[in-house]
Amino acid sequence: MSDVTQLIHQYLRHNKKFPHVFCPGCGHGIALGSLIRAVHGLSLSKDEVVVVAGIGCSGRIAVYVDFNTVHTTHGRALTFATGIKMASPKLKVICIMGDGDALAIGGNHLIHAARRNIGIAALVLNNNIYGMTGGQTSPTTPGGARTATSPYGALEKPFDLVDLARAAGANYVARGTVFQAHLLDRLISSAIERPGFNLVEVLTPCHTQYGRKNKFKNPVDMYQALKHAAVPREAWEHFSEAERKERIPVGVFVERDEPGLEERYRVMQAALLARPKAREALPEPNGHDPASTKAKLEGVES
Amino acid sequence: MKRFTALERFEIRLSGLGGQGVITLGKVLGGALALGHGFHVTQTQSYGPEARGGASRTDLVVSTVPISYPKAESVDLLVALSQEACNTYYRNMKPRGILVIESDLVRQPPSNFYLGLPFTRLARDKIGVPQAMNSVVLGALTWLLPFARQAVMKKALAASLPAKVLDKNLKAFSLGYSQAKKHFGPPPALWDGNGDETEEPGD
Amino acid sequence: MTDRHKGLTEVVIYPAWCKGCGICAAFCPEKVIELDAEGKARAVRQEDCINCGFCELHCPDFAISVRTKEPGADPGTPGYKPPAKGK
Amino acid sequence: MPTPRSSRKKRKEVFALGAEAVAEGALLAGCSFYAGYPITPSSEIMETMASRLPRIRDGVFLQMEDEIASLGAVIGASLAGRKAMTATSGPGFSLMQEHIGYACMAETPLVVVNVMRGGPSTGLPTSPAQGDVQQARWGTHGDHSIIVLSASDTQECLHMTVTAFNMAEKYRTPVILLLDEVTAHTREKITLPLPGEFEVFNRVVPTMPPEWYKPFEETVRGVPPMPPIGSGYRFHVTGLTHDVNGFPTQRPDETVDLNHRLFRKIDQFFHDIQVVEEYQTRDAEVGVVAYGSVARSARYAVDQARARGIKAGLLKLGTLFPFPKAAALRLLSSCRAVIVPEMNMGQMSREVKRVNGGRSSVRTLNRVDGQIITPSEILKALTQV
Repeated sequence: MSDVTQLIHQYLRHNKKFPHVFCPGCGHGIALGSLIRAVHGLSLSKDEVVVVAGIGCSGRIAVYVDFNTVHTTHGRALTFATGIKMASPKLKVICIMGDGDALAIGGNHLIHAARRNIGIAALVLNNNIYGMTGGQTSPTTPGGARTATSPYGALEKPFDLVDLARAAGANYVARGTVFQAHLLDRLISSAIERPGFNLVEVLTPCHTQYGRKNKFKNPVDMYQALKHAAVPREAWEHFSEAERKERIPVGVFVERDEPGLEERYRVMQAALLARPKAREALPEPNGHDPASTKAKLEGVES
Repeated sequence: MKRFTALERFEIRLSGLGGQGVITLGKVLGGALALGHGFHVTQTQSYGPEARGGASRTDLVVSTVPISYPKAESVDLLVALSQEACNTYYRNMKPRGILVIESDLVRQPPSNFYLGLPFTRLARDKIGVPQAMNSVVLGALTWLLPFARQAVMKKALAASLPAKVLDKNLKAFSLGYSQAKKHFGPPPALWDGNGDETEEPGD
Repeated sequence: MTDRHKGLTEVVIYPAWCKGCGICAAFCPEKVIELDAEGKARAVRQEDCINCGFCELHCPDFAISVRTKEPGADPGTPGYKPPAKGK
Repeated sequence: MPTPRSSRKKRKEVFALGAEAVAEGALLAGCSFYAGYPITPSSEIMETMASRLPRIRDGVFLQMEDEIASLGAVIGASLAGRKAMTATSGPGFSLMQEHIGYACMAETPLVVVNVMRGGPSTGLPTSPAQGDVQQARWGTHGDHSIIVLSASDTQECLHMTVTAFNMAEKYRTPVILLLDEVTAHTREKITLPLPGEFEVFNRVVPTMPPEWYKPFEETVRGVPPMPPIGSGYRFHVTGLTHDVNGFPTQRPDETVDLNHRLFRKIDQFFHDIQVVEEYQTRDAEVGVVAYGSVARSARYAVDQARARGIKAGLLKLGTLFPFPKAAALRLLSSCRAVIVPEMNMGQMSREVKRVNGGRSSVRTLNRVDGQIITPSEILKALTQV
């Protein structure tokens, strides 16, 4: 088991200040470790990996890793990532978002990235709260939970990210937790390796903003709860309604094998480039081919 | 062959209903005058939420010198393919401008001085393709415009069409040209003094 | 879980990086780690470590390293070899 | 500025829309990435790129889910080394402001073409207007420097797009090209330049070993070199205020250095960035300052005024921001009155008045009814001052 941390240290930026900015017990650090182990396990070079992050606590992950890193705007990480992937398909693009980031302000980008099946590994670090801005309700805050903007309990129904991504057409959808780090390593590794849009929801506790307001004494309490709640998808499917209460299925939910947008684009482009007259100055209206007209014209011209 | 040495701001407005091919007609006419004849041409069009059946219009400014203002201000030639278009744009005409109408669709011409042909009927009955109506108009305008050359127009029309509808449209063009020749009379008499024209034998 | 035998590994903790969340101490199956007076993790029962690696994997601050005991393995000791640079 | 070089090869002429000329200019400038969202009256630019880019090696065209996403993808592509652009109109331009700011902060070269329409809000979707002039300058939050260009005819659409790309790459900045409906939708004969006929500026990439590269370091020009993602220069890009390594900082000394450099890299090259055309201004007694399609009307009006014995002259602005102060002052100093006709309530006249300092009498001529300002209106104003 040794050398895990030493390996991680090799991928951290040595000119950045550590410890990182995350609060004590924040799961984001564990998720970052999983990401590094997944990249290392796939033998990817640091140069071919791009980490694109949104805004929020999760967004700060990008600054610590020695890859190509882009810290974007709130909710829009997937749009930047889409541009990078289409411009340079050889790069492995990993997009890190939070729950508010990916599902509220960036919800539309998420469903469209999934629909396009663009070749991106999307990691949504779900801590059920807006952490960085002071603990406000997010689209995954459980019903009844107390937050800075739901002091009397959250009224809205939370998003099920797995269902959402599945319906939108993602190639691969999985859910893991930072408590089961080995499973998380495998899920993230698959998401990076596979073609198309691959999403991993990572359940990660936020004690500072969520736990304290919702009767968790300390970070350890939250990890205990996570340990209890997370059950493998296969087992969960056989649970009764009562057993499912307070439980969250983890594992792989969708495994499709459709080519990514960048690959489909490449195929279309290759076909177009193989055609003669691909480099006309301006497109002829109505898809008209000047060569065939010329022959006809010669017959009618007086 | 007709040649023009100087032409300053000759303004054409083509108008009618959406779906009549007015904009396409403007593009072909403008393209031919600009590229084939070497004039300065601007073609603009009214954009609107106009589906088939709505109003449609395009303006062309033709000149031998660079054009500053690209829209028509006082129209030399108004082509109205619907009553509504004729009513709307007649007031934008120059005092000695020429009005060409679709004589079946414009039942109440605003003036006694106009040139009319049943373009749609000609396309439908003589060509068998009502959609080729705008090619009939193009043929007629080619006869009418003293600076337009038939071969160049035909070539531009051909270059803008998909191969499968080419023959019918070229026939429609020739029909429009011959009908205009028969019914409109010789162009120089129509355009008294608009531009410096020199007739050369061999047209 | 390569080696479940006790006493073959040691738990190295970087106090400067530890934020004292207590995850390592709470979940260590052999209670090797405790929080000290400052609230930082300390390996108090090194000899009981079974090399399960939980603390190392779950330390959010990369402050714990579980290592196979061998001469020169520790920073600051003679013959210490830093790990090779990654790609 | 692109400088035509003489060539014996025959240039191709086409009868094209302003929008198509923009696309043509972009391709000549080396643009190989377009991401956009349909919106009237700019959609023809997008449609032309949709047709052209897939037929060019490495050309990428993407239709995104909205304008924010479009500019996000363009920034991503630019970071990956592409010359990239998008086009939009008023409402879409409002949405893009978030990422225009990001591109300023992260010094990402890109071109945004905005075919303006009337507003506020959805306004007049299909009518000409020039309502986004000040939005182009100040639309995104925070102090920032930016380059805003305009074009008035179809040939100029092509040239100005090349210029926009050149400036974007040269100064590592977003460049906004403002058009209006008339300019974008006028079909005219344009001459396609031959390959190599225009200066095309390509991005300066670092030439030192990666370990020594500082992505946001001060340089002589104020513009640090920029490597494409994946080329071995790994660094952090962020919209946060950052130090020379790209890492977020709140240190006052580093913050002020960054902000000052972002201004200075554009300010100190005013002479290169300012594109203006002076017409009949040498002996002018009354002047017109105009841009976009209104400049065409103004030129016609100046000719007509001269024919009536009025010594009129036109300053046509190619660059709107940084405001071409020197050229404006020349006109203001020599004319007793200067008219600024615009299809808005007076967005550029505000700049002219700002630099005037009592030199001349600045008159506005505004239309916000979705109609173009005609030559006769400008002529009338010229005869009345």
